[in-house]
Amino acid sequence: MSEEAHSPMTLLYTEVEEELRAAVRGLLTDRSAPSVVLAHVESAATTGAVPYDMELWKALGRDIGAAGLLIPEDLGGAGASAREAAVVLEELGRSVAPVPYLSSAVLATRALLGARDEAARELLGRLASGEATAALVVSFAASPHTCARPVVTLGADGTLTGRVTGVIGAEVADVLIVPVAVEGGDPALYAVDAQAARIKTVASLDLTRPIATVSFTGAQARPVGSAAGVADALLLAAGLLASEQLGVAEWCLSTTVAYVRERKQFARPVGSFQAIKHRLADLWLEVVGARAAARNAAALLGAGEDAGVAVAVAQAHCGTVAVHAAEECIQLHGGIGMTWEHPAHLYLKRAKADEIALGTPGDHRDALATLADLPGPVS
Amino acid sequence: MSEEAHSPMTLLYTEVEEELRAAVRGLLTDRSAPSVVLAHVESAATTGAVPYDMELWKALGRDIGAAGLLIPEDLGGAGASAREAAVVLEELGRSVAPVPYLSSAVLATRALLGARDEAARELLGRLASGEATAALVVSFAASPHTCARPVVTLGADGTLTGRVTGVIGAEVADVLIVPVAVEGGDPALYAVDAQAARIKTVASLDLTRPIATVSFTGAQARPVGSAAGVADALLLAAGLLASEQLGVAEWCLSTTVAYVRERKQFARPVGSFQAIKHRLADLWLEVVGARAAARNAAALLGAGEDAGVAVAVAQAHCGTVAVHAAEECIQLHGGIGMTWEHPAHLYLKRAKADEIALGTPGDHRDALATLADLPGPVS
Amino acid sequence: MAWDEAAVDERAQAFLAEHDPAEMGRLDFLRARFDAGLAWVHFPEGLGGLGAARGLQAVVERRFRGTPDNDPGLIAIGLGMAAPTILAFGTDEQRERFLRPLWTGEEVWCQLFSEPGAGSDLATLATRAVREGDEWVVDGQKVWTSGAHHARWAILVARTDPEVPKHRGLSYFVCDMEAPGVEVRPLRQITGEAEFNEVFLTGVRLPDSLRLGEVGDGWRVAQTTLMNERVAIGGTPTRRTMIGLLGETWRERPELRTHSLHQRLLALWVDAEVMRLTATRLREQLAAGHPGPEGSGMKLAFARLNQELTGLEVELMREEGLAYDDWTFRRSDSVDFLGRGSGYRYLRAKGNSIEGGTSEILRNIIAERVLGLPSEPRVDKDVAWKDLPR
Amino acid sequence: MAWDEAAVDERAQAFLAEHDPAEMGRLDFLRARFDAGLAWVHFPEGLGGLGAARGLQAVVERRFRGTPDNDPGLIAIGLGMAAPTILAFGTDEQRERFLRPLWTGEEVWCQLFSEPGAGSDLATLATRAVREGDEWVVDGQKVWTSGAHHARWAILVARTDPEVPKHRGLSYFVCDMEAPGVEVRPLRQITGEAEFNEVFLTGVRLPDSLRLGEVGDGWRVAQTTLMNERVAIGGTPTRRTMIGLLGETWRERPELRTHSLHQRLLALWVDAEVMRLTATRLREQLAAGHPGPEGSGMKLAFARLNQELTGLEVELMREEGLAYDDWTFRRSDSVDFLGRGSGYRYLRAKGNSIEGGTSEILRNIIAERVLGLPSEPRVDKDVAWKDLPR
Repeated sequence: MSEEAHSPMTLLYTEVEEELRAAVRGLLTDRSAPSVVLAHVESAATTGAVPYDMELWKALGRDIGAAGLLIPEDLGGAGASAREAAVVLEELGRSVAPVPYLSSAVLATRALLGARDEAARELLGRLASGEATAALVVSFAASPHTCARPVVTLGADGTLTGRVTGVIGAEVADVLIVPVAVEGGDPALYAVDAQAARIKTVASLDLTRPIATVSFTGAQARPVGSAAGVADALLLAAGLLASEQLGVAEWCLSTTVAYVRERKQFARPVGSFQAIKHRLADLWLEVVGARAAARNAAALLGAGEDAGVAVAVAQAHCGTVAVHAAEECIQLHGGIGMTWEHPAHLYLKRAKADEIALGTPGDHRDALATLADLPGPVS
Repeated sequence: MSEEAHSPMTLLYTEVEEELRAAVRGLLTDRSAPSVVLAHVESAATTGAVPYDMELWKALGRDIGAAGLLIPEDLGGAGASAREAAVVLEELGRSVAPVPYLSSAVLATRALLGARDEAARELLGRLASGEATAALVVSFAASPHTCARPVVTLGADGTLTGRVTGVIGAEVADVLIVPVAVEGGDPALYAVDAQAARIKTVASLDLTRPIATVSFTGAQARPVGSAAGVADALLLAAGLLASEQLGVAEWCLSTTVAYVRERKQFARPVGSFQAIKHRLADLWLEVVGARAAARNAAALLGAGEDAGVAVAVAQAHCGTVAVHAAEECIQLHGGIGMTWEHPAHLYLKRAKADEIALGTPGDHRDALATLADLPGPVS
Repeated sequence: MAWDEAAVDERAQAFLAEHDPAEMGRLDFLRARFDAGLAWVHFPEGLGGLGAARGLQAVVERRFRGTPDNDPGLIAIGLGMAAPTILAFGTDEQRERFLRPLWTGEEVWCQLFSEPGAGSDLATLATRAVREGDEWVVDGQKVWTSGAHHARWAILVARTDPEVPKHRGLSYFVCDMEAPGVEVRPLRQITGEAEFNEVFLTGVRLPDSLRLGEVGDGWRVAQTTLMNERVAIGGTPTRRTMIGLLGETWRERPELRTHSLHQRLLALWVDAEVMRLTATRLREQLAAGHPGPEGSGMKLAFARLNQELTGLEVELMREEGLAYDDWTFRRSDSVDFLGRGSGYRYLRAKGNSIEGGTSEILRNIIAERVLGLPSEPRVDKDVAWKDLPR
Repeated sequence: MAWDEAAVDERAQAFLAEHDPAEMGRLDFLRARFDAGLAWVHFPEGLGGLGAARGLQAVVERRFRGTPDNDPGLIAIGLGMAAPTILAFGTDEQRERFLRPLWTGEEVWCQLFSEPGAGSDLATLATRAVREGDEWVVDGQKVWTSGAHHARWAILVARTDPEVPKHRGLSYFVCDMEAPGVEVRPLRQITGEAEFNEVFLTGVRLPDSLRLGEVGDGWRVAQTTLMNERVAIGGTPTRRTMIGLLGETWRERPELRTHSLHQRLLALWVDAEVMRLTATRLREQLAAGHPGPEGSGMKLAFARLNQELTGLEVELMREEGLAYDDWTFRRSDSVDFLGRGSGYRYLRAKGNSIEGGTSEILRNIIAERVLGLPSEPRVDKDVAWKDLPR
């Protein structure tokens, strides 16, 4: 490989990243095939348990070390960058594995990295070791381009009160990281033991990553520092979500290609019909673009450079591509794609939920009006 | 035919309309085949003459009576409605015939119908007989949904001064109908002999309907009444333009279908390749929708009912469909479609210019925010 | 006699004057209505009709408004698909036996056509019917069967000769859903519920008297059924529409609006209006006796529009779009499109471009039958079914 | 010897120290550069090269910046298509004869492949070459030939055997554009100008020494030419882009903006940026020695984007979009995409999805070669060319 390909700004995958991918993919292939995910989700629905696969999470987060990728080495993490986390998310997207990686190892972790207090550092250490799992108590539908004021407030007695909807990963978190509005000051970040909150999972479109409503009523909490990292956490998560969407799209494309090569109608493989071929060629081109855009966002986020445009472009493109790929996957599977027993729907639901998550493609395009100096009409 | 099919609100063509179509189509087939139009346009370009075919216009306007379709019988016209004019425009679109029908028999005529003065009635009589041709001096790019103030002003001596760009049909008009701003009053309509104005044709995208800049410098003019009909003229013309766009789209679709049935590549008709078939099926569906939308606009305009929504829908849809059909026509003809000698480009240029004319599809969609009560974001 | 509007109306009035549903009960009332020829007036006399023009049915329906009905939802397949086929191909005995209880709703019908291996290419179906004396022994698996768990009878296409090209080896049967060897299992869909069933046929014995049409003529008989299905799918305009629902949400929830969504909504509103006008024009053509080719396109247009609208709605709902109303696995006898949540609508709409003819097949049909484009090279034309690649 | 960067650079410096273009004149300077192996370093020694790695050419170009060049626009076809083919298939005599004046620009080349009847399906071409003793007599019509009116030589594919299947009956020639019977006519395009020509070949006599490759091997030789063409089309990133131009107009003309146009512009800006990143990634892959399949898609993506951008621009310009800058019929040797008006750009962009492989053919290639989807049933495989349907 040339020197250029090793620079932090390359859009290619480095050798280290490919090794990480191989490890994650190996684990997911063994332990989280789509049929396994489907069975897991279904049994969770029957028993009322959460659909997360916590054994798998332990293997991924602790054994492979994915939980601590973004945490500095002096806190027990791997000190890796967004580039490596993006590779993990590609693989997680490809398998729609139900693990709290995005919620704990990206969102909560990044928010804590910006908090800076000793309490935050101590927590990060526990996250890095895989000893604890965290969730950032913000709506998964929040856009990084619009900064909302926290809805949880601090009581005079230091306890928290408030209700946040649309939170991911709270059901399986040991500790909740909560942005809190402070009267007369900047928002602060608090940590709450999960037992001190009421967490109500709602039936969710995405069966493999449900959302919950998290309520605090005078909940005991400890301050962990500034909430300044929350906006960065949303931007980072939005940028990395593009890699998850890439993974979803890749699974859908390759599964569809494999199916239409085999499935015969009119004594020909369905994939030999030109209209199908052209649609899949167009979809392939979209996925190729998604990879370039997702890699670019990860590279800029990883290098600590201004990633606003890159994240907006990646989200605007990849969010749409994942949905398109999942929709084509259903359509080109015909009837079987409409059945519960085929895993395609897990990807459709993930893709559609991801489209809303962390800003819709429209939100990200609109953000470019400012970021790329393409102002709207003067009204 | 059932009674319903004869009602003024039917979306079908009445027998009278079919007879009118047959007459117009017969004339255009004889005298204005695409190759003839192309030769005409080209010789006009060489000699510097205007590209209009005034012999054809005489036959259409006077002999078939198309010039006076919208003019009441007591003024010498046919007293027909927008429905019949729409049929004429479908056929004119299908042949991209270079005649000043839209400019004289629709735009100028409708503006004069709203003027009401005796002078206007006298002028309408001359238009109905085909003795004179008129042009309404407004920009062809004006949208009926935004009412701009006239830019031509009235001098103290009763003469006109001002400059209007993007005017159609002025080169071949005997009389110019000019909306004029009047200080302290409503805009008024004036008639100006064409010789009293400076008319400069500009090189135009649409070779068969060029635009001109019309300038007045103390031009003699006679008042013909209120300019209240100008807005109605724009709405009527926009609604009828949808029928022209339908005609353009139909020619493009049927010409393309005929070509791909004959043209062979890889020892098969190009039209037997499924990707091509599916695209043409989709295009056909668009054209079917364009016919319904254009007929609906014509029916409501013809019945004198509120046609705002119908015109906006027809323009939003048909403008896009005509361009799409013309673009597919070029693409599916391959190299030959890119040559000057094949008439496809005349339709592409007409379609693209029509898309801008009388409001873009986007303008018409935006108008629905109010017309269909679908308000935009509260900012 | 030749029936006109007045005569039909008179007959309906006369019937109603003599029959009081409150007195005689629902079922007897429906049976009497059938026997009076007021069930489907275009059917022959003696079979629930008067041999009148199809359009005159509207006159009857107007008169009978408010009287007991025959549960149109449940018997839709019987009415729309089985009945016209039985009328066209059935023996006198079969028509006598089946049409009356079909129309009154006493006997529900379902359809056993599709198979896991035969979707768009229905003619490759593999369910076998082997003749044994005066009986046929049927083995195979059918899928996408709605109402099978309610059905007394089914219309069934099976392969009776695998040695000839696929279209020629099929026969058409009425299947007794109570016969031993018929097993109905609900088929869960991506929406969570089961609208459809899988039907497993294992050594099911059907008397030859249940065969409809000639042996080997099943494809032609099935065409009659399918043509009627497509008319049924394209035909019904609904009062409350998806675009109407979306417009309501849009107006009531200003905080959800963005310019991006606004532009998409306006474009889809135009599409919906164009589709409505196209359907209106189509109905006018039908009424004027000039059915146009536009019909082939309506299902295609509807599927696309509905998918785009429901996709936009989920996005518009944002955080609420991340939720789902109900994942419970249960049977559902109808598509409650507007009653459920946005997630259900989005997922269910995905089926619109697959069920009852995929959008790909519809585009082929438009290209070939409407535009006259040549068909693709066929590789299965003269090949015996058993030798086709699978 | 094995050339490395330092050695090549040293040689270039040494050459420049000994040769002053101001003194010796442009042509002699170029000839000397060729003879020194500094024309195209990856060509063999004695043929303008050093037998070095292709990547080292950049070292030479850096050193020679500011020295007289060989008019790359005019000789693009010679450089990009004729030269690699002559190198791969030419005899020693042919290489000696043609490569030097080709590279110096003394002799311009054009390409005689496409015909009115053979576009995407190039292998059906009908131009005949019949052997008469030591000569070939060529008759036919070629089209889409750029630069034919400047050209001294052409690369030509003609049918030498109509009795065998289409791919097998072709041979590849160098055509003498000054030979009697060669007639070049400008071909006017929808933009008004003529970038291309039609070339009529009537009884043109070519000595057998102008044949390139074996008789009947013309398809294989042509593949080499076309592969080099596609690399050339996909490869060049331009500094000023259509999206950049559109963005400038957008910023400078606030009165033209609407929400509808704004949403479309933002979406296309994203598309353009994604395409830019895709191209960047592709170049990185090439540089790393792992060329990816993404290349096949770049032309497809470019054509679509350029057509959408130029279409939007015309709409954005409104009344100005109704005008056109210049309809004069004149020859044009290059595509002045950004110098002309919005109407020209719109019309010219329509060719992007046709020239050098239609978008339909590119989608076939992606589907089959990248995704591994099966090809369609072929009906022309084993049929003699003369028996093919036309």
